[in-house]
Amino acid sequence: MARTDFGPPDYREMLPPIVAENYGKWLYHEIPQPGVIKHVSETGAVLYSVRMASPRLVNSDWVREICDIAEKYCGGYLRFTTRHNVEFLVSDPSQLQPLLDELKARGHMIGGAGHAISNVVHTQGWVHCKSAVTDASGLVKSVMDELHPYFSGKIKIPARLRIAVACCVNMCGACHCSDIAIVGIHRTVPRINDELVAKTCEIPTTVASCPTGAIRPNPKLKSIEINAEKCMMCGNCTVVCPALKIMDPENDGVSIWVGGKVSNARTAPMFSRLAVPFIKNNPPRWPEVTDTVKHLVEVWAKDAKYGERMGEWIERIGWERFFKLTGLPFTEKHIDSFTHATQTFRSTTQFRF
Amino acid sequence: MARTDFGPPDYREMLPPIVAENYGKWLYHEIPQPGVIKHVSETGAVLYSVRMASPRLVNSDWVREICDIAEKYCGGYLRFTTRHNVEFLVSDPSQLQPLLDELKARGHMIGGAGHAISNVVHTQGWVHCKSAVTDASGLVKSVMDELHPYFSGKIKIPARLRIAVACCVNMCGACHCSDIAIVGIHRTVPRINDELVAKTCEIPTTVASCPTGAIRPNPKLKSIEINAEKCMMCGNCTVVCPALKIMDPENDGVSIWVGGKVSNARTAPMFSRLAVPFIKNNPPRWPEVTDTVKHLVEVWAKDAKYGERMGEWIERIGWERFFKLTGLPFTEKHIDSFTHATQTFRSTTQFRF
Amino acid sequence: MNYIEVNGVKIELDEDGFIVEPDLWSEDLVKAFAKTEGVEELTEDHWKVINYLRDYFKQFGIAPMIRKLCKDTGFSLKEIYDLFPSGPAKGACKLAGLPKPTGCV
Amino acid sequence: MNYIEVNGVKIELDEDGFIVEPDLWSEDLVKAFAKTEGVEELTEDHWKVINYLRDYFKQFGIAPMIRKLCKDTGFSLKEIYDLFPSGPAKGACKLAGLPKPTGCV
Amino acid sequence: MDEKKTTPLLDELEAGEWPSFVTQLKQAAKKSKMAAGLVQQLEASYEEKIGHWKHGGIVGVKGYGGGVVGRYSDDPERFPDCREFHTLRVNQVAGFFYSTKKLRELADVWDKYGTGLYNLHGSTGDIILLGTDTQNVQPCFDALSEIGFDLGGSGGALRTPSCCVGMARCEKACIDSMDINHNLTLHYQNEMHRPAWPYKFKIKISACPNDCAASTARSDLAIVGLWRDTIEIDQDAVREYVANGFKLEENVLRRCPTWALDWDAENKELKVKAEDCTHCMHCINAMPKAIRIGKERGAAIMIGGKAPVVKGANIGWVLVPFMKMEAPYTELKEIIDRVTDYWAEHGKNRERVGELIDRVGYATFLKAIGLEPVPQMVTAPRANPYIFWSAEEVEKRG
Amino acid sequence: MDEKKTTPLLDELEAGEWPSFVTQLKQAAKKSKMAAGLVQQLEASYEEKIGHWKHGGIVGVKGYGGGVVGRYSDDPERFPDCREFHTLRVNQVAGFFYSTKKLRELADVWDKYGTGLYNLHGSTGDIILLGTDTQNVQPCFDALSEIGFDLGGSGGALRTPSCCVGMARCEKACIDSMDINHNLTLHYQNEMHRPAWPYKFKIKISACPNDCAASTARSDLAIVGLWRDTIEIDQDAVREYVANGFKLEENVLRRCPTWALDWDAENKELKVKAEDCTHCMHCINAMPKAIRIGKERGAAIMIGGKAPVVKGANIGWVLVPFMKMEAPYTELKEIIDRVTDYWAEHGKNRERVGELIDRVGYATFLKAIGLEPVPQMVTAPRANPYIFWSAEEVEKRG
Ligand code: SRM
Ligand code: SRM
Ligand code: SRM
Ligand code: SRM
Ligand code: SF4
Ligand code: SF4
Ligand code: SF4
Ligand code: SF4
Ligand code: SF4
Ligand code: SF4
Ligand code: SF4
Ligand code: SF4
Repeated sequence: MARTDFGPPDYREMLPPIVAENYGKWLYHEIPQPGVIKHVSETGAVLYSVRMASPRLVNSDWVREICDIAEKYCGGYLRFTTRHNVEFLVSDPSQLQPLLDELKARGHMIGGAGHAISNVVHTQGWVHCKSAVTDASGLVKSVMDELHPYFSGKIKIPARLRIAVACCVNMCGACHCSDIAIVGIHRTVPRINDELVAKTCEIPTTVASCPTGAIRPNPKLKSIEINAEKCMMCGNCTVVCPALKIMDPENDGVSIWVGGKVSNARTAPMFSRLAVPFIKNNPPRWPEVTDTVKHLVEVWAKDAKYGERMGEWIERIGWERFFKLTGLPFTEKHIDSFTHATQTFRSTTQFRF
Repeated sequence: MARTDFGPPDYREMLPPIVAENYGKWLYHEIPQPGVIKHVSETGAVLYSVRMASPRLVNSDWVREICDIAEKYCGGYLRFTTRHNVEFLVSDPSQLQPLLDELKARGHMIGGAGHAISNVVHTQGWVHCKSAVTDASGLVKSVMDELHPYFSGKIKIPARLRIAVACCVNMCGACHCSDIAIVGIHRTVPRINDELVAKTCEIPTTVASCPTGAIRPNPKLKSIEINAEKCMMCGNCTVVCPALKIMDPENDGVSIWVGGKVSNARTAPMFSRLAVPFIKNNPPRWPEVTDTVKHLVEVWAKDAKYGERMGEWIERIGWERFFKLTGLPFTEKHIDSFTHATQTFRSTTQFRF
Repeated sequence: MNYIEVNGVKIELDEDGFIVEPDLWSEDLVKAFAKTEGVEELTEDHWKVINYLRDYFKQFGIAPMIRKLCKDTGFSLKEIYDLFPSGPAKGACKLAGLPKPTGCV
Repeated sequence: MNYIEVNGVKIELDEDGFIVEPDLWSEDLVKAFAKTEGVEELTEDHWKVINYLRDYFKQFGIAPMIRKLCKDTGFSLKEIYDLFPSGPAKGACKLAGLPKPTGCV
Repeated sequence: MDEKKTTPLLDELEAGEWPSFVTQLKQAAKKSKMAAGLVQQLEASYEEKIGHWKHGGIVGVKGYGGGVVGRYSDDPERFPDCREFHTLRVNQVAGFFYSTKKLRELADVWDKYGTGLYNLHGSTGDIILLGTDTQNVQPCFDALSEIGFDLGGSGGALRTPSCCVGMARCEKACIDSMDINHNLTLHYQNEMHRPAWPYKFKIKISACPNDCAASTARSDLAIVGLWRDTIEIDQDAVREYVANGFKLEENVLRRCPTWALDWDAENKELKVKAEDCTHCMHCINAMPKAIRIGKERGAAIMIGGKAPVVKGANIGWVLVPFMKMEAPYTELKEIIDRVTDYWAEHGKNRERVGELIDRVGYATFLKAIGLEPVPQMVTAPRANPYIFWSAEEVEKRG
Repeated sequence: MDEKKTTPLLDELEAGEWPSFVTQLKQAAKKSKMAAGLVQQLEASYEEKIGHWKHGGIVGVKGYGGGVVGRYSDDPERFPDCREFHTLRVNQVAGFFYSTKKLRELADVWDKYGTGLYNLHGSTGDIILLGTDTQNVQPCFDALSEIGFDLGGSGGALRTPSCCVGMARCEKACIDSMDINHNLTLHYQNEMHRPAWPYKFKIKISACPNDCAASTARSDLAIVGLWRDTIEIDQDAVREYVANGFKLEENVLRRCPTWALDWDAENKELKVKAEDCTHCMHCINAMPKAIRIGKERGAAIMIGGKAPVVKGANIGWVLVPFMKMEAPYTELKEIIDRVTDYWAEHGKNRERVGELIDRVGYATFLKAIGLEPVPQMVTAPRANPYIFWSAEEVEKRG
């Protein structure tokens, strides 16, 4: 049998010398220009990190291209960020501008640092996931084609803004805590292929999988039944039972969520909350989605204070004003109906008109 | 048949002339001395309200006594407050001091206005309620015998502080939203008198009454069974089925809750939260309870800012420091275990040590 | 102990005048109760309510909610009080021999 | 379509090599599967696991959780992998003719 | 004195500065045997650390289904004098104002038919007449009705509404809480006296968000006065506060929950960003001579407040952010009727309206009573993606 | 070009400034038939607005129960080239650092056995090798193992931990996130490769509360660096900020969540009330040259973070407010083991550890894993009176 359980390569062998030498010794940083972060060490060492946008879904040519660049300017090392950008780590200041020039020449985009929109955390979409309601990569491309000036620093914004896209409510990625999240959703009840259920599904598991108790066994057909009234289209049953189909190209679509945040800076981490319950899937460019996202960014950028994340801004101005300023309609869909719904009902007369 | 559905006397006939004349015209107020509130009207009228402590559980002699006083100084009108104090409404300023003198001479206590502890909202206790775990009136008397200087204004405090007492978890009164709440609790599972259940209880109602689903029918005995593991001693089943007994003099007792608030001033209304899960019933004076309550008032009064209610103070300093400053132990009982428990778990690294 | 005499037999009542042994209910008991609960004459309408209550209890093990009682019998709340001046709980249920209503006070 | 030949009969398999008709399971099928799943020789231990899985499924309508499988059969997780190199889900369940495990990936 | 009749434990509660309920009881006991019985039984409770009232109790007056709470001693042999000890819940006067004449009439009736013991008032707001026996209940009610006092609610019925003093003596009143209270109490006499609902239902009215009637915490439907325009600032009065050393920055500006206030030190002017003010009352409370409520006044309706029983306590939720409040309060009554109708129809036994809303969902409830959703109803929109869609909203599937 | 093979919709996504995944796909398609198949199927999805992957897929390598996600086209006749299209999840290097040598080796292997398409990286953190067929899975793994890359997790197993860059390039690192990440990844290889748990389990490590690894939101067990003493202030540097017109009051003092900072304008000194600071990072973030993390460093352990599936999303809850973090991280591993053991024993199928805690109660969970309750675990104590008492805690009833 092949060697097993040996794990990944040791990170210590993957560090550029300047990082190895100044490990744990960094003193402070600044962002001298968009996409360039300068870290200064207590040893006096200075490191420039140049952040380059990545489509994340890449091929071997692309991998070899960034290797070429890293070998030329960075001693043969590079890293990726937790949001999938590439970082070129420059220890020789004289190499910084040539690197930037070459990246530009090759058509790469630099940015994403500091108060900017960084890369979009996203998921598989129609490219690889069986659950995908929409295409994540296509949405990202469409949205960022609109928003790239916020990445590259051409347009300044008051704080960092994180966008995430998930192709279904499983929300792989960080949609549930992003400043703006785009999430694929279903709007119709799963359809049952009784014969297939009988053959391929564990009935008890399927019944138990439903968070609202909408499913009960149908012993006659050795299948199950769904109470449509109780079904919230979460798709959970379809994960455990392949014989249930929830995909519905006419009615599946995209929802938009706002105000989430992960960091503990100033305020506690927050969940993203519903802004737009439904927009039709409109590939390849999803114009309604990109317009809405852009609009949200613009309204926020105009009204927020320095350093104020989307969620903090909304907390300050109140959701009633958020809906007013953005012009988005507030509907019964926005009112929570899940387990802890009552905790979001307003139990104070403190509100705005 | 007697006259029915005629309702209470018309309030308009119960108003002292100064109130009737200045109805809706009041401009501002001040509190010239403890327990005296001076209201000024846009008509120029000035009204002094003198607030007197009441034991709430009173007799006809007492009623006639306050009538005597009101006739002497207030033209034969008086009112009660929403916290059961008596208010004498003086329209002739020259009558104010004589009234105060007479009240003092008769041994009545004046106070409760502004930044003070006002009367305790409480419940029936052993005096009249079948559900009472403890005696509300006795607890109030014991606590206020300690705290009356905070009522009369002899000791100043940073903000108003509201105390409530409920003799069982039904929390008649406002315990769930009081700065300090004293609540009788059970700690043992109801005992079942099967024979009586069979005769006097609606089994389905009894089963349905249990919020945790701890009860199921016992068809053999035409009675019910309680799963002790799941029972949280709420007593709800004992309300609908008289054949279940939860009273247990050895183990019943008193819990203390803090930080609740009702007003929308500055902060939204807040629930009171568990400070002390259990203190033995120790009539007639409940010294452990009175000590704890006094201690809580003192710690708060020392540390809170001007106008800062108990709950606002705790929000500012954090519960971790609340437990440190008060010296009260934090136990697993303090961690919520009911329906929305997870909403109280801390999902941020923002805390103090 | 309270008792009510029906056909010379003493039937035990609780403090509120409800029968203690549900099995001792009888039509004559109803007649006896009628007096104490201010029902001047037992009409068909009274029996309609009483029988409905007994049936419902037999079937579900609980007394119906009052709104349900009104709906199912077709009597308005006012009519129920006209029939049973002490009300559906204290009056009608007592006559029907149901367990004493508990709970919400 | 995938098939596996057992005693000259072609049995339909899904893409992952699980049988499509649960009723067509047989001991000989197990032997045929053994090869594709890297089980060199079907020992008593193998059968213990297979029979356990089948019994459990018959009784509860679901496959046991792996920890339960280990506990009930007495085999450690490592031993299960020694027996079925492609693991309890892809290996043991396939041999036992259970529906293809779904869910969590 | 009879050995058995000493009350050493209760006696201890006659000492101390706070007015003593024991003294009240003992005074009553001198005139009323039943009150004396109560004192004995209470002493026993203090000794044994257990109550002595039986479960249940269903006593009433003709034509009403509630208003009287029946009580029986669990040991009538031992405490024969209080074997029956019922209370009458009596509608208080709105705002708890009384002429001494009325109070004296009340005392006379109660001395005649009961113990002469009261709770003034019960924590719902009623006048509680503590202690009478079954045979005196009807005559007592008849006498009360003669002096114009009616019963309150009990059982699955409306309770007597209660309210803050409001316009009668408060500069902050945005609505006439007392008039609303009186009007509703009269309008809903039937709903109060003849229980036909799944559980109790309470209404309280506070004329401003200070909520001196504790309405959002303690009633199923709370009416809380507020205004929709801007606070009124008397700049001269502000300057006077400042001149007198009032800590404007620390005590007002920083405490405004929305930082809506700014002190222009140069022009000595206090400015308010109207769109930021959430009418929290704080600045008005802190500087009553300088800041006043706005002019466009009405009330918010809050729904679902309650104590913890069964599903946990709620503080009332915004149902209507703003409604004008003018007699005869038709719009308000319509809302109340639609709410209680829906609840009466769909509520389970012992399910308060807040719990019903929790169970069916707020959106369903709003639709049922015909209200549009508005963002004021929530502190934040949903964070979970589990949205319900009805078949009508989507396109037919092929 | 073959009519059928045009991709008008996808082509539109090659325009625009943002790097195009379609371009990446098409380049790969030139070399890999399977990648070309994917492009066709994807174009179809864009046309029909529906995915074309089948449910299920269970493919693996010998000795492991996970690490490969099986994928089959739902229309293999129409898209024969991508009828099988499995992905391998490969452990990334801690902190996502690579030598170009390693990356090139990886590309060579993947070009040989798969499409040459990747996600760099997957949103859990793995290197995702996108697209190979069943027969190439084992050889691909064998080749990967030769260049030192192992598989990640799938199924009811641990996922590859991931972390922020930490000490490698950040002045805020309180702990060595990369070393912890690497150490845990090696230590828990078995738990990653052989699913034996009720559901997935994720670990993420951020070296400070800025949480650049999104650990509390996205992992069942998060390790977040922090300090327990006071922030360090370089007063000269603060003065320089102020001198340069930095808005100290507006951007720092007012934004400190606990108002722990005060600017003594007279002495030009920034003061911190140590007991008020909740190490929220804000002042440090805002003035990186002047304010630094404290000296007594360690980490908080957060439990139960997850996406919404089944019972709703959680952000991780405080399990341990402070723990020293020194290799070999024995105390940390003990906690992880106790948590996963309890969960493995009591969790239901597809129940994440956060949902288990929700179901059994936090107190029960803490007791089971042997941790004392501390107030840092909650934002507030319970508000409901429904406390559980065990028979051992109370006195036997007579
Ligand atoms: C490189 C990276 C870590 C890594 O291991 O890869 C990183 C690096 C730094 N982060 Fe971060 N953060 C990185 C992802 C994150 C994330 C996670 C995410 O976005 O998914 C967060 C949480 C975001 C959220 O709350 O939703 C994050 C929240 C922060 C914050 C707090 C921001 C806030 O105000 O809420 C800071 C502090 C600051 O910016 O002053 C910070 C600060 C920094 C600093 C300045 C730390 C330092 O002193 O070196 C680094 C340069 C940041 C910059 O881009 O301006 N980093 N940072 C990640 C870059 C991702 C990217 O490509 O854009
Ligand atoms: C590949 C990846 C998305 C991506 O494009 O990056 C992914 C893909 C899938 N996720 Fe995920 N998840 C991925 C990261 C996440 C994350 C983010 C994270 O780990 O930081 C989350 C949210 C955090 C969490 O775990 O809660 C996530 C939450 C889910 C869930 C919801 C779990 C929950 O408890 O709420 C599911 C549903 C399930 O398990 O059935 C899921 C299920 C799936 C499945 C296995 C769905 C399925 O059954 O086919 C997807 C397989 C797609 C495919 O064909 O490759 N995935 N998934 C990510 C894994 C890459 C990697 O290993 O690095
Ligand atoms: C008389 C009474 C109304 C009534 O109809 O009976 C009343 C009267 C006034 N209240 Fe009140 N409040 C009265 C119960 C309440 C209650 C309800 C309660 O305590 O059960 C509350 C809510 C308490 C809570 O939040 O838990 C209440 C919260 C307030 C507040 C907000 C306090 C805060 O900062 O949270 C104010 C504003 C203020 O004090 O500046 C206020 C202010 C006032 C003012 C100053 C209003 C005015 O301008 O006239 C009145 C004199 C108050 C005083 O005592 O200093 N009143 N007030 C009640 C007196 C009860 C008593 O005997 O003590
Ligand atoms: C008398 C009074 C306490 C007092 O001393 O002031 C009282 C007494 C009782 N309450 Fe109450 N409640 C009284 C105000 C309240 C309040 C406060 C309020 O109305 O503002 C509450 C909290 C608000 C609320 O309604 O949620 C209250 C919440 C309860 C509950 C819990 C209801 C819930 O949904 O959580 C119960 C339990 C029940 O209904 O079975 C209850 C039940 C009871 C019963 C009927 C218990 C019983 O079944 O015997 C008590 C009768 C005692 C007796 O023998 O007289 N009482 N009860 C109050 C009524 C006086 C009045 O009419 O003015
Ligand atoms: S979000 Fe849904 S559709 Fe997208 S990769 Fe995750 S599980 Fe698949
Ligand atoms: S989609 Fe979700 S809510 Fe609907 S039946 Fe399936 S599991 Fe239940
Ligand atoms: S709190 Fe409980 S014991 Fe006290 S009066 Fe209310 S129901 Fe009775
Ligand atoms: S006391 Fe409460 S939890 Fe216990 S059995 Fe009765 S209703 Fe259920
Ligand atoms: S609630 Fe407002 S209006 Fe009513 S008494 Fe209190 S402060 Fe005045
Ligand atoms: S009423 Fe409250 S919110 Fe409005 S300005 Fe005054 S303090 Fe601020
Ligand atoms: S989490 Fe903290 S230590 Fe890690 S990279 Fe971000 S700022 Fe630096
Ligand atoms: S770290 Fe945060 S809490 Fe601490 S002083 Fe700085 S801003 Fe305030």
